Amino acid sequence: MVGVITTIVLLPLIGALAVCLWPQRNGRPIALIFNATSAGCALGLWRNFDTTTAGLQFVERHTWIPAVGAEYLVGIDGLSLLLVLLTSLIIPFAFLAQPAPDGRAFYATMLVMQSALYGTFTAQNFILWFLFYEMSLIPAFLLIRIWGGQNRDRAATKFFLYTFLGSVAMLLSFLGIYLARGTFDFAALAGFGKSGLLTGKLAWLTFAGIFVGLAVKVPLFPFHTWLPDAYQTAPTGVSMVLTGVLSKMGVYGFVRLLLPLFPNEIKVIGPWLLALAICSIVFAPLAALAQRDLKRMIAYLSINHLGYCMLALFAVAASPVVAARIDTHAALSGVFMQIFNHGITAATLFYFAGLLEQRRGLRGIDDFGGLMQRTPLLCGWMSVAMFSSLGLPGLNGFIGEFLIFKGSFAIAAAFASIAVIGLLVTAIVFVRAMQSLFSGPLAESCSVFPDLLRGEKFVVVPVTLLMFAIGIAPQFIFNIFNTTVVQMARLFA
Amino acid sequence: MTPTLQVFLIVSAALFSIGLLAALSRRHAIFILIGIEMMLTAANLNFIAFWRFSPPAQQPVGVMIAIFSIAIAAAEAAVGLAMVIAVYRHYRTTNVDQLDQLKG
Amino acid sequence: MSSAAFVIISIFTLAAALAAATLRKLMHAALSFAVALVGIAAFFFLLGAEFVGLALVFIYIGAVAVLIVFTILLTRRHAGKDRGFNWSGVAIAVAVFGGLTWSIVKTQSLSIVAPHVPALTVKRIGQALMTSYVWPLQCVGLLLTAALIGALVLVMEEKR
Amino acid sequence: MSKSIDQAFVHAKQWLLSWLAGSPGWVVQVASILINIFMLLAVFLTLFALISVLERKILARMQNRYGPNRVGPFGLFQPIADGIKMLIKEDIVPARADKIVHFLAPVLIAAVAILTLGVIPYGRNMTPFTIDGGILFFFAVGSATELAVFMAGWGSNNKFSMLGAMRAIAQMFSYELPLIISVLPVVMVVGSLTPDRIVAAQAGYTFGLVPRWFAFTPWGAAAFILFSVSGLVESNRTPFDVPEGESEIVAGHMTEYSGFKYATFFMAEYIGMFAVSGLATTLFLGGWHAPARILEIIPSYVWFLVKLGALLFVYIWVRGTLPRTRIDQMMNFAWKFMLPMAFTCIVAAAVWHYASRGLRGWLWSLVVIAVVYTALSILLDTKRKFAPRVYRFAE
Amino acid sequence: MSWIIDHLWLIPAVPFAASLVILSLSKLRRKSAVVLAITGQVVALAMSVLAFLLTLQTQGFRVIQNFTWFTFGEQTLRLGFVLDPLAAAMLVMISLVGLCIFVFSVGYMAEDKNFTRFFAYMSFFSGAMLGLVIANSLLLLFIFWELVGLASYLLIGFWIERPSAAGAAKKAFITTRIGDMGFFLGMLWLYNRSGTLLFYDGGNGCLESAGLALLGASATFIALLIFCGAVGKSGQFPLHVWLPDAMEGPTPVSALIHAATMVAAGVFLVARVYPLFSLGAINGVTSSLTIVVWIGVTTALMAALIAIAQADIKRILAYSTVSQLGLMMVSLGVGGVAAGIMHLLAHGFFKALLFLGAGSVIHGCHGEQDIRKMGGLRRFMPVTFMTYAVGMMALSGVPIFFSGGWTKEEILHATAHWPPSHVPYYLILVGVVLTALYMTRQIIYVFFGNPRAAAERAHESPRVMTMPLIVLAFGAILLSAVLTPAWPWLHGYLAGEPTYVDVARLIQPMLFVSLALVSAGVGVGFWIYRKAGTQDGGRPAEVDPLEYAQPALFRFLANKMWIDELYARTVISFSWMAARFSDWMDRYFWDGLVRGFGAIGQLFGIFTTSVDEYGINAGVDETTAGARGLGRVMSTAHSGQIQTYLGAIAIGMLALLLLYAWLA
Repeated sequence: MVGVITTIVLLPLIGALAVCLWPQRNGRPIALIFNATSAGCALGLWRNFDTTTAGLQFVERHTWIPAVGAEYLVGIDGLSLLLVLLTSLIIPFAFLAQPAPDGRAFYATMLVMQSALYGTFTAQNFILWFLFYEMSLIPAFLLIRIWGGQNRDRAATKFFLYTFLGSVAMLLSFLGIYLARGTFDFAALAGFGKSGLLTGKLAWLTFAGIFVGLAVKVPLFPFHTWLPDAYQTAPTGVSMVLTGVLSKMGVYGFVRLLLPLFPNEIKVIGPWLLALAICSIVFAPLAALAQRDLKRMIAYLSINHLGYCMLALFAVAASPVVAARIDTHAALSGVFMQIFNHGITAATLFYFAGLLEQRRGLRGIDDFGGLMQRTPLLCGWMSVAMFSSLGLPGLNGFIGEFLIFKGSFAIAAAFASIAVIGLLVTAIVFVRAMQSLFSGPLAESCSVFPDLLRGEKFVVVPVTLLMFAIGIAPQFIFNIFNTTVVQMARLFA
Repeated sequence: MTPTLQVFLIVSAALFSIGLLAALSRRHAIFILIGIEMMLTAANLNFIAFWRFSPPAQQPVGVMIAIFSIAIAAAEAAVGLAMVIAVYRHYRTTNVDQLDQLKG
Repeated sequence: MSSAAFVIISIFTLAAALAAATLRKLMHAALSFAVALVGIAAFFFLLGAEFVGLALVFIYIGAVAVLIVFTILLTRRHAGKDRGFNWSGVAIAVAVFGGLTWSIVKTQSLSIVAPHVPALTVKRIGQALMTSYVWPLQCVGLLLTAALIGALVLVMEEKR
Repeated sequence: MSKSIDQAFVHAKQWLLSWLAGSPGWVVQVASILINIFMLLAVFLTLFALISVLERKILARMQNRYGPNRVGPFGLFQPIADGIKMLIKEDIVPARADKIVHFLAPVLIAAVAILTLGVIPYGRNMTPFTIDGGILFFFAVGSATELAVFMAGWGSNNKFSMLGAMRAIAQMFSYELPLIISVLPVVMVVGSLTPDRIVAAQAGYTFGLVPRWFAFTPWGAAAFILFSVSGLVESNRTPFDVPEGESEIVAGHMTEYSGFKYATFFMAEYIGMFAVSGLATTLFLGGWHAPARILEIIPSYVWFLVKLGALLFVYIWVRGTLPRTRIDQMMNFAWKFMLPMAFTCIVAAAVWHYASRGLRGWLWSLVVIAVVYTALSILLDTKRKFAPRVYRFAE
Repeated sequence: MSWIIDHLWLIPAVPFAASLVILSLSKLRRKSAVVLAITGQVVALAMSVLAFLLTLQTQGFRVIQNFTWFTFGEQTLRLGFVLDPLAAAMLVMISLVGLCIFVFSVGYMAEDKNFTRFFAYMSFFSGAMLGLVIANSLLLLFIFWELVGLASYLLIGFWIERPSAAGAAKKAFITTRIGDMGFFLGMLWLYNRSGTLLFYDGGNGCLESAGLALLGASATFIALLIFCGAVGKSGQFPLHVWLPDAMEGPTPVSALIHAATMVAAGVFLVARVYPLFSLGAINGVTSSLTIVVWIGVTTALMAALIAIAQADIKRILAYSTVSQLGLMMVSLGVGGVAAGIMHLLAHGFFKALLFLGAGSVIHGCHGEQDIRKMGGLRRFMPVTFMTYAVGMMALSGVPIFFSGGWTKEEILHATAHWPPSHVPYYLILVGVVLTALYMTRQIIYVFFGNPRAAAERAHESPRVMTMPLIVLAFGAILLSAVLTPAWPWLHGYLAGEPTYVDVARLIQPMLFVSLALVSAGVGVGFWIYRKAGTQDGGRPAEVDPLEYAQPALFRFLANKMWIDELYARTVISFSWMAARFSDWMDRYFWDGLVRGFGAIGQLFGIFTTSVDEYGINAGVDETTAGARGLGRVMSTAHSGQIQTYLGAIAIGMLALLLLYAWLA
């Protein structure tokens, strides 16, 4: 299995080339073929992944620029594998989203982004990681800027500036770390973290830089204002990728970089970080309640869902005393689970929003009404996604949220208790949306909607069944990252 | 009496000069191309002659150069003639005297 | 390598070349050029480089000459006759010829007879091409492709 | 006994040359060459005459009529009568023609056609002109045909001639690529450009039964078909007679020719056909080798002629069967199908070679060719490319 | 027989499976849907009865089936099922009542175009409810808890084209969810303290002594947080507002979910985790139980009062349900766990009966629900009337023959001896009177008097609807056989004590108190409403007698004490404000901050540009101009004639050659 990771990273790039050279205007089939191939490779990784050992697997290491400590070092552990699988799942799904922009360039750009995402989740050296991290930014910008809807100019620029400034801050911080420590290797840096990576002001400066860079990406309150605009404006497929995978890069960065590297700093300002997470959890769904645009609403809820991840991470990292093993494990497992679940659920919600937009031409919540009478299947499956998102037990969303709350309540009870408001408001948002979309008399403008078409069913049903599968028997997902969780928990012990 | 290297070289020089003549004194662009091809061929003849008259070597270097030069000449001819056609389309002439847009 | 053959071939070649350079009708000049090339190929045969000779015929007569006549056809409006003859060119050409001949004749080390060399088989050329000259070969392949595409692009009619 | 019959012509030539014993070397050489040339001309001009009448007769049978049957027994003297007619016809040259070019075109085309015959081994030890790069010679000289055709078209100063010449050159250029590339697998496998060596490489029998002709390997069969089709195009015969399709542009580049010059063109066309068929025989059908060990008692040149004849019959058969193709379809076919397939043959031959030329290699190369063939057929599905043809009847 | 113990999960799974299959069926396969749903229910009933019989074998029977749900990190999360008398009794009640209601629905919903979906939802609910009662883990209980909530949401909003139904569904979901969040937090806290969520785990469960010992003082808070969930689900004050609105759903739904089973789940929950409430009890009193009592009392009385002034037949029953649930809570709070559960079971039967009877009435009156427009229906709908009367008497607590009477008596008995205070006891006595009163009012309005607008074309319901009524009526009566103090078998069964017959206990002072109160209630009711629905003195026919007498009070009660309005003015408007505020902050404040930074950058850019343009660039232009002039002069050598260039090259070559020759 040597070289599989490189293959996975390169395949979408080759696919992008192939799409560009594809003679027909519609590049979707060829893009999907490449997606399927890389997804197949990812499944192969999963199959051959040894779930009993912690640490990196399938490592490929080559010297690259020895002068600055840059190596081509890729490998996966449970977390990386989970995210690689998520990427493989979401991107093809996003390709099938409606309304689909035509032209080959769109698909080529998406494939480039896919490659960058794979790279980000597998790179184990900062330079390489940062390269991929930035590589995802440009396609995302282009996708919003070129294929976006109203206000795309502003949204794209905002997105770009935000994330780019964050990245610059992060890069500078890492240069600082490199100058002090002389390595870019994640594992080596994490080894220093325990005893204090840096000292004095420099430590705080670098911490702040990396924190801002990652917080923008997640996004964490108050660095989130790019997100509603970007998600609202971007084409559906892009929104799906942005929320499903791209936002996970931030969480991944927190898990991989910030927490291992700066445990002491996080302990000092822990309560403030937790407060930020709580703000994300509480204010975002409240803002969602005030939205009329379906996509903007889902975007705000995304902030909320990722806020849970941040809550658990900060709770674990900022715990003033060593937390019980079960709580740390629960919190970390919950975060990983939530990453995956939110990925598929939010993407599905965007997919449905896209379907509604495609049928109606608008996507305001008030533009629809009584859909249940006209399109029971669409409403039924969409409700499943919504219930999953609001954390109904039996669906995937509940598992992650339960574990997150389990872990963080034990460590930071007060914060977790406030965070419960988030759960409640999310439910209100969704129930209200359902009421306004599905029930009541059938709106005149919706009276000719087609129900789910065959192709759409092929997309929706498997994903929804996956939600059920995770909600009912989640062990197969846990198996992926259990050893990683144990290993990471040791970091905080 | 067998021909020496010198006579081959003189023939080659003659060929070269004829090529130069065609390239310098005719107005039609195609003549310039013909002339250039002829000069290239003369050079090839030189390569072959030198290869033949030098002591046996490990590699037939002269022949190799000739082969590559022929291939490159073919490419040159293709592009050159395409340019002639393009120029003709644009200016409605192939007379190089009239093609002086690049003058300083 | 008989001098009789040499003399015949060189007269034939130079005559054809001269015709190619001076004939007034463009088409005749092009055909004369092809004939001159046959003569040069004969030179190559004479020198024992059969493969190069065949390649020359193949490429120049089979491809370049046809290209030239095609171009003549496509730019036919002025193809009939080439007006004007630049005599300064003749002077330069003659001067170059003189200079070259003078220096060749003056260089005594050049008046040698061909040594006996083993026949150059196609196999040997092939082996050389595939071993020591493999990079140049690939480069030439690339160059030819580029030239092909470039030529196509140049002559393509602009779409209106 | 059979050996001496086999080598009868070789011995005869040696016997003739023995008369010159004692003369300087170059005299013997020239004499030997002259004998070869004479034999070639004698045999192939006779064959030309024979085939021209046979073609007419075969076509006639295919079209359910008699064909020429008046001159001589079964009309066999028809070509003689034709020849006489041609010779005594007036040789018309158009007033505004480029007279030199107009005159040289048929000369060149006939010379080229006959030259190409020189490198083909007609029997054991029966190669008129043995040269290291014989195959290359064949194509190098053959490529001058295009120039000759152009000269004919230009020299006539007639728009039909010119158009016909253009069409001819376009299709010859296009098909020259698959023609040459489909030869390459054979050259590659044998490792030589010499026809004799290629024939020698096809000696022997697998399991003592199946002759080791290249046509019996998947890549060889594919290349053989490609070569034959390209050869058909190169000789401008039906169904690829677009350049001289009489219903479209009179007679193409031969429109302004009459009398003996026209006959020369005609002859060159046939001789070109012989040459291509002969090369195909040499390359793919084992040259002069017998198809079975027992049949080796029959002289080698007989086998060669039998194979040549079979190929010629197929040419005639095709002419009698297929309608003329459209020029754009022909070009599409050349560039989009023939060329990729020819390249595939190279790959398949390499596969065959590196799988140790056994049954495994045979199967693998078959797989390669089948896969590419299928892919090309799917990609080139013309239903999507061309609008359905609409027939308008009287409305 | 013990097979059922190993396969307890099948009991909820069968209706779930039926639901899934029905959902995947076409809308037109009505008969298949009915067959599937009822088969699922019958199978569940059969298995429940089997399980029930199993629990009869020994006193204090309890079997647990625990399993690992998933492993996270090195930890495992375990869930389980439990079978004990509490669960078994609930199982039988739920599946039996459920079966009756399913059968009833076949008739009631016959005209509906989403018939199959209705049965799918109902089966789903049934499965979730059955799962809820046998859960041996607070988490599993929570999961089923949420699923019954979902089913309730779907079924309240079943007639989705009615905006009011959708609104009611939303209200139900959100209101119960508020309570559930408390439940969720309590669960987390419990998990945190005891390290397990299993109730019984061979001595390590959170309800067993080892687990309880870990809780300490937090038990009170945990219990109260969990009680929040019960408050939401069981419609206790202050979260009771959703339950009356939930009557927007089809009547069988109201019967099954909002009367018999789901709303009782809160009571069941408190009973299930009773050890948490009673931990550290002194004399049977803990602060958490005290709160339960007061909430229960408030709810019982308030709902009974409101019920008096309602005109909608189902709303009256809904408030009655709220009131009865409050009563059960009181019972639990004062320590009468068995009494509370017995009342729950009995209430399940007779309230389902009443709702189905109401459904039958509504069906007979072509969808009319306003009791003031009915009247005299006893002649048109005799079976309905008879069964309804049975239900009414059971609810009012008529002793001896009706199950409700005995259970109510036991609750009163328990409450009377509550040490801290007697106030709840007296308030509940008032509640009993009020119950009898509003039920009398209802029955007079509906079945007696002269037929009014909606009753004119009334007809008896088909057999498929009346048969369940009869079965339930018999159930409501027969159940009393095991409830009498003479042979309190059910009490003993639930409490895990042996029972014996003692006829002497039949005669108790409480029996007479109860009898007196009920008679008072019924009598007062008959007196007040004797002329209801007809013109009487200065009172028009459509005006309620009570309204005529006490218009202000009546309006207060009819408007549900303005609690909905209060919530709308406070909680809901506050949350909207918060939402708008968050949105505004996002759009203007945070974004403005960012744009402000952007503007600063832009200003800096303008500044540097001007510095470049005017400061640094000063002399460079002149130099450039000079260089350009020189270039122009030099360029004349370029004639553009290619042959000239070629000639120049040739001359150059010649010169080189000569130079070389000269040097050589």
